[in-house]
Amino acid sequence: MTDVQTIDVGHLKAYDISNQDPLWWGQFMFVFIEGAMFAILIAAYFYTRLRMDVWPPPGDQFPHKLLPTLELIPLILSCAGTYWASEAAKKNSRGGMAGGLTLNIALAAVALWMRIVEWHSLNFNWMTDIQGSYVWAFLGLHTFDYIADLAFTAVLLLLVLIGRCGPKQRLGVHVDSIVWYFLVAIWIPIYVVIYWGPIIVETQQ
Amino acid sequence: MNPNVYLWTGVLGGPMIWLTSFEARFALAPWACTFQNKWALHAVAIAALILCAACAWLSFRQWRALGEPPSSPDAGVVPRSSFLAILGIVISCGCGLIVIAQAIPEIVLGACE
Amino acid sequence: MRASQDIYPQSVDVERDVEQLRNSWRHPRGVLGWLSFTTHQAIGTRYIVTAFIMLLAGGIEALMIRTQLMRANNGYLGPERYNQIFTTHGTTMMFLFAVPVMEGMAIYLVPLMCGTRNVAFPRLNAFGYWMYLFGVLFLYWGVFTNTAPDVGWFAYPPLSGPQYTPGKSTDFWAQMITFTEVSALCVAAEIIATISKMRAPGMSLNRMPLYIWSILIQSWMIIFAMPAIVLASSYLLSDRTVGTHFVNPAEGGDPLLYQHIFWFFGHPEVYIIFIPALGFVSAIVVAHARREIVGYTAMVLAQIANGFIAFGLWVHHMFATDLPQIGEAYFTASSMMIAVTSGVQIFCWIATLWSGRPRMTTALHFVYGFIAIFVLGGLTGVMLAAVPLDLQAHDTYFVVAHFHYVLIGGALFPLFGAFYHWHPKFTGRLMNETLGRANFWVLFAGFNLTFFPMHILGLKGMPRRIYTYPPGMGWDGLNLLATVGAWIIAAGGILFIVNFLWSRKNGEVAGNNPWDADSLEWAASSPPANYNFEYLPAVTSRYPLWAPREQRGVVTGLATDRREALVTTLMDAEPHHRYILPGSSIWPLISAICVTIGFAGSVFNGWYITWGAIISGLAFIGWFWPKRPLEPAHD
Amino acid sequence: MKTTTRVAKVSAATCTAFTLLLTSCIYNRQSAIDPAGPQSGRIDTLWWSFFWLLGAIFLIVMVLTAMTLTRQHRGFEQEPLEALHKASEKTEARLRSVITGATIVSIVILFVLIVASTVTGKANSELQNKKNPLTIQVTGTQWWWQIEYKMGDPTRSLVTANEIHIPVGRPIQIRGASNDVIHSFWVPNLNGKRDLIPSRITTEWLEADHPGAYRGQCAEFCGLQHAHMALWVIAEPEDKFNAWLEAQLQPAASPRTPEEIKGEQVFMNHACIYCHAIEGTPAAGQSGPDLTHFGSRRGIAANTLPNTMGNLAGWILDPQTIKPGNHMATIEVSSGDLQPLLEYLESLK
Repeated sequence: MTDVQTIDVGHLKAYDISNQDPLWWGQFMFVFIEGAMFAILIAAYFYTRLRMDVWPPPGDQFPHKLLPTLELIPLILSCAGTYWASEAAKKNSRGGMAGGLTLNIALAAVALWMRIVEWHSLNFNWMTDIQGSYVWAFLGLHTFDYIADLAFTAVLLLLVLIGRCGPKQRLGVHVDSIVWYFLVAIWIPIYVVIYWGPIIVETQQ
Repeated sequence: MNPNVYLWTGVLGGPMIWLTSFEARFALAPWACTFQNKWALHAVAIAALILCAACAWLSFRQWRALGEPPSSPDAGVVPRSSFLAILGIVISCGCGLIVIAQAIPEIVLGACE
Repeated sequence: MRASQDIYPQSVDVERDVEQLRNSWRHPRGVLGWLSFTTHQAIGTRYIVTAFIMLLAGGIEALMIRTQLMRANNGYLGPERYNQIFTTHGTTMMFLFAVPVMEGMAIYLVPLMCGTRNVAFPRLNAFGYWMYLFGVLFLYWGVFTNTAPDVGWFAYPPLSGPQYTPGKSTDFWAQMITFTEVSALCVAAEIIATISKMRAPGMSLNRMPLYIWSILIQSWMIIFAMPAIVLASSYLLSDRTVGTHFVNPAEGGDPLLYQHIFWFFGHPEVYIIFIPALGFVSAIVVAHARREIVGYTAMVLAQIANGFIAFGLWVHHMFATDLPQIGEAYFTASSMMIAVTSGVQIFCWIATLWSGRPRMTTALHFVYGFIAIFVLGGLTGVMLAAVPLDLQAHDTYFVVAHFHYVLIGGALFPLFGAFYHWHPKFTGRLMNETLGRANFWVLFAGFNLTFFPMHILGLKGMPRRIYTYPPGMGWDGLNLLATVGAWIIAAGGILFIVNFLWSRKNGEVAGNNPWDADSLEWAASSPPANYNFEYLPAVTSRYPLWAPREQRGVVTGLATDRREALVTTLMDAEPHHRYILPGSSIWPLISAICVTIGFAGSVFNGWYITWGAIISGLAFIGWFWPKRPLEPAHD
Repeated sequence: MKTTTRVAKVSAATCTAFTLLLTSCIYNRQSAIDPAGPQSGRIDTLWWSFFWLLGAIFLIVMVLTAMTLTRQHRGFEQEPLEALHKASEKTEARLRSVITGATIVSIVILFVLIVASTVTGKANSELQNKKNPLTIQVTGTQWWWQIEYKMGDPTRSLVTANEIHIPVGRPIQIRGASNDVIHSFWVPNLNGKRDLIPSRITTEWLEADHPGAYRGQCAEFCGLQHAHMALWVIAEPEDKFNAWLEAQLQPAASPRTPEEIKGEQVFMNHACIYCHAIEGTPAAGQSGPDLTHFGSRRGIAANTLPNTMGNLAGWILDPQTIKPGNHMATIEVSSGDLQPLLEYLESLK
């Protein structure tokens, strides 16, 4: 017999699908990293713009604003699907997760389609001029993340559908939600910069 | 509200305010020359000082509310909170000090030098 | 070492638990098994060993540089080779040695000091190591195929742009940066998660060891600083390979934007390197002065403030670029203010040594050496913060002297000290103290002989990065002295290697806690078992191993038949839930190979980015695909 | 025997001292702590104030650190330090107040240094308010300096290379530009450095107090031959400077001796003219240094070598050995043509 104190943790849960889990923190770090990168990119855009006399550079059309603005609707609504899925994950409701993830993917796919249609109509590319470089960097980086997370969400949906979703996968559904909220939230300033930026900070020759 | 929020605001608020105000002043420095006027720089500095003071006060209030820490050096929530509160007070004051240090060139130098 | 029943409560069956822990934490066998290790001791060791090999490579490059500059108009290296070597030296030391070695030490020590079994994301940890290793191989592949970068470790455009440096060498450099970024970010994320959520019960924020504070702050700095270099290197790479215009002055880009972004990363980078080293110093001072640190709160405060202020210094690398004077002077003020926070830490260490009972071990020798060198480097830093002085000293050997004082003094000396301090934990054997002292004195003398004269050289007008200089400038004698010093440093390095190799076989057996130190890693056996602790410790004091026996505690009730750890709350480290850690896995390596194919290929053909993304995506799906049977849920 | 050794020693020492002195007079004019103008003078004063103040701090810290080794636990003897690993509350409080005091003192010192640095910066920027400035455009090019004197009258503009003449006591505005990569203009005896950045114009003000030749060197890494990109600033009294300026504004001297005439033909018939200009002749190349008054300059190849006939011969015959990677093409000059060419170029005073 010794005098060492003991803390028995046997009664604690083996998983906690909440922001207490290290995985949630890891994903949160990812959000910080991406957020810092986009913040610096936005700052660099305005830095570059301040050095130019004419903006946008001659020859660049102003991007259309209708479709990208409409795109915000499915994009923001898709967060509801994510929220539904992540709450269902906490309650271990397979139907809820499947429904939420499907809604998320469907709306996100619509938004993606709208973005690509608009992207296609730009009359400049990354090689044309400095604005082109920035617009394509914004679109490229964000869309890359967007598609990557969409693919990951699709894998999660698949796992839910085939029934291989233990606590770890449910935690994945929950944790995936913060990435999706982030991708939607960061798109809004990017949207403003890409589609309204040339008008807000425009100067004519 | 959760006192932890106040504690973290005290610890992290000061440095963030300083960093933000500093970047803003740096970005505004070329404009000070364009307009031959440094008031915008001073304004940011004063606002930052006030906010740093607010963070320090927030931490101080938390610290006072905790009362005397118990004699046992570091057990439990109270010493931990008081540790964070002291961190908050000193960091916020320190950040205010840097804002003041950066006001020296602002006062000495002309807008276009 | 077999755990004895008598130090643990009778409620547990120690024999059975240890047996089960051994089984569940056993490393897989064979080459494939070796490639799938995920324990933090294995990964940490790999980081440290690889980084020390890089230190050797960087050191050899430094010797070549010094040999070339030994005398005026020396013909040992031509301009092309010299530029390649100083670029590779800087790149190796900053990206492939200094940051990774600090991370390796953290990966090894953090779970032990926090009293847990592994880092939060063991497989990510392995992935980070493989990315780092492939980054090393990628850069040195370039070096050995004569496509070594030759535009400086900072690679300022337009010199590094497609017009003035055609060929692949700069692409190799920029993409190597990407590898190390990925690795550093992986480590930072998992270290933050580990420290925030997996500390031993009772280790509230005000009881965290100062080393844990320092590495936590360093990791947050990585999170915010590395994205800047991601952008800078991507700007450069895309300007070079696909024709964007980000930093191309001919098309509206701005070379100064690159400098801003690069130094927004580059200055915090210096602190990323030496803040953990200051943590080493705190740990060594406490253990070897045999008393609690004086001014714990002040130390934490100074470290946090350092972490923030480091982001407000970057323009002092750009004073000569003709920015508005007020804007530059802001950076003078912040650069001088960081001397206060560094000073507070120095004062606290001196006070601790003053009122403690220092035991003059080799580790403590290195701490004293650190104080002498680092204070001098800090004070020349104060000089460089003044715009007028910097305009003279910038890009001269004065700056070379300054940052070697800060980085070798501030990071390498503490690192050597830390190695002597923790070597018994890593290997179970103490290093030889006599050789260790010789090692210290030779390094210390060689260091000062090499770098002190450079202050004078800089003031006498010798610019950096020149491959030769004419005679009669008054530089010859001092350069010769510096070269002699460099060779003495090399001798010191050899002494270290000899001591290390000797001690592996013949060192005195250490036992768990040879220094009678205070922190939790000394409660584990030396070397630690794969699971670190039979029962996770519980903490009731800032210096747990110095607490009276009746205040020590252990955690029971964790499953031992699988890899399980405890998650605690952020502020007060109260037990929250149990957490199943993944076991060994080959997927990190496969994923790292896929990502490497994408990164490395993209230097030659842009399409590799797409193919790389697709195969990497598939690899990541394989990584996350649930194993059968699904891990049991207990809720 | 003894005296001989001593004499030998003394004379050797004298010789060495003299040589050192001599070399420092002739060559070592590239030093930040040997100021020759008001700008560098103020920086020098600031430097020494920092040096003494921070040096004293360094010594104090080192002495305190050393004392931790000697007075390990004097005054703490009674405390059960070893068992508890901490000193008494009284000692802790004493140490804490010392640390606080030291911190406050450092803050005060650093505030003083910030003021000193800012005031020096301000004083140095006052030069631009002084009357009658002379503007010189310096354009960095891999790996030489193009120098243009911009007078009010465009016909009196002057282009030269790698050597700047300035009048003593007159403020000089250096307008920095770059043709390719970033360079940095640095003449330490006169002022700190200023980067020359493509797509921007940067400015620096300097002034020389007394006549002399001051060496400068590119300070920003600019590629292969960064090491061989030097320039001279020659400060002269106003009248001497004006004479130099008038001479430089003239077109190139016509060749006089038959050798020189032949040399001019050699120059005009070779590829030299694609890169170099000589005012008053058909040679109008723009990518290399202007050679109109080449003979008057101190160095060749951006002051890699002193301007002597032998060095010039070596340079023309094999520029890639002397300065590997530089942009001067190797031109075949027959042995009979070389001497006239050298005579001609050196005659361009």
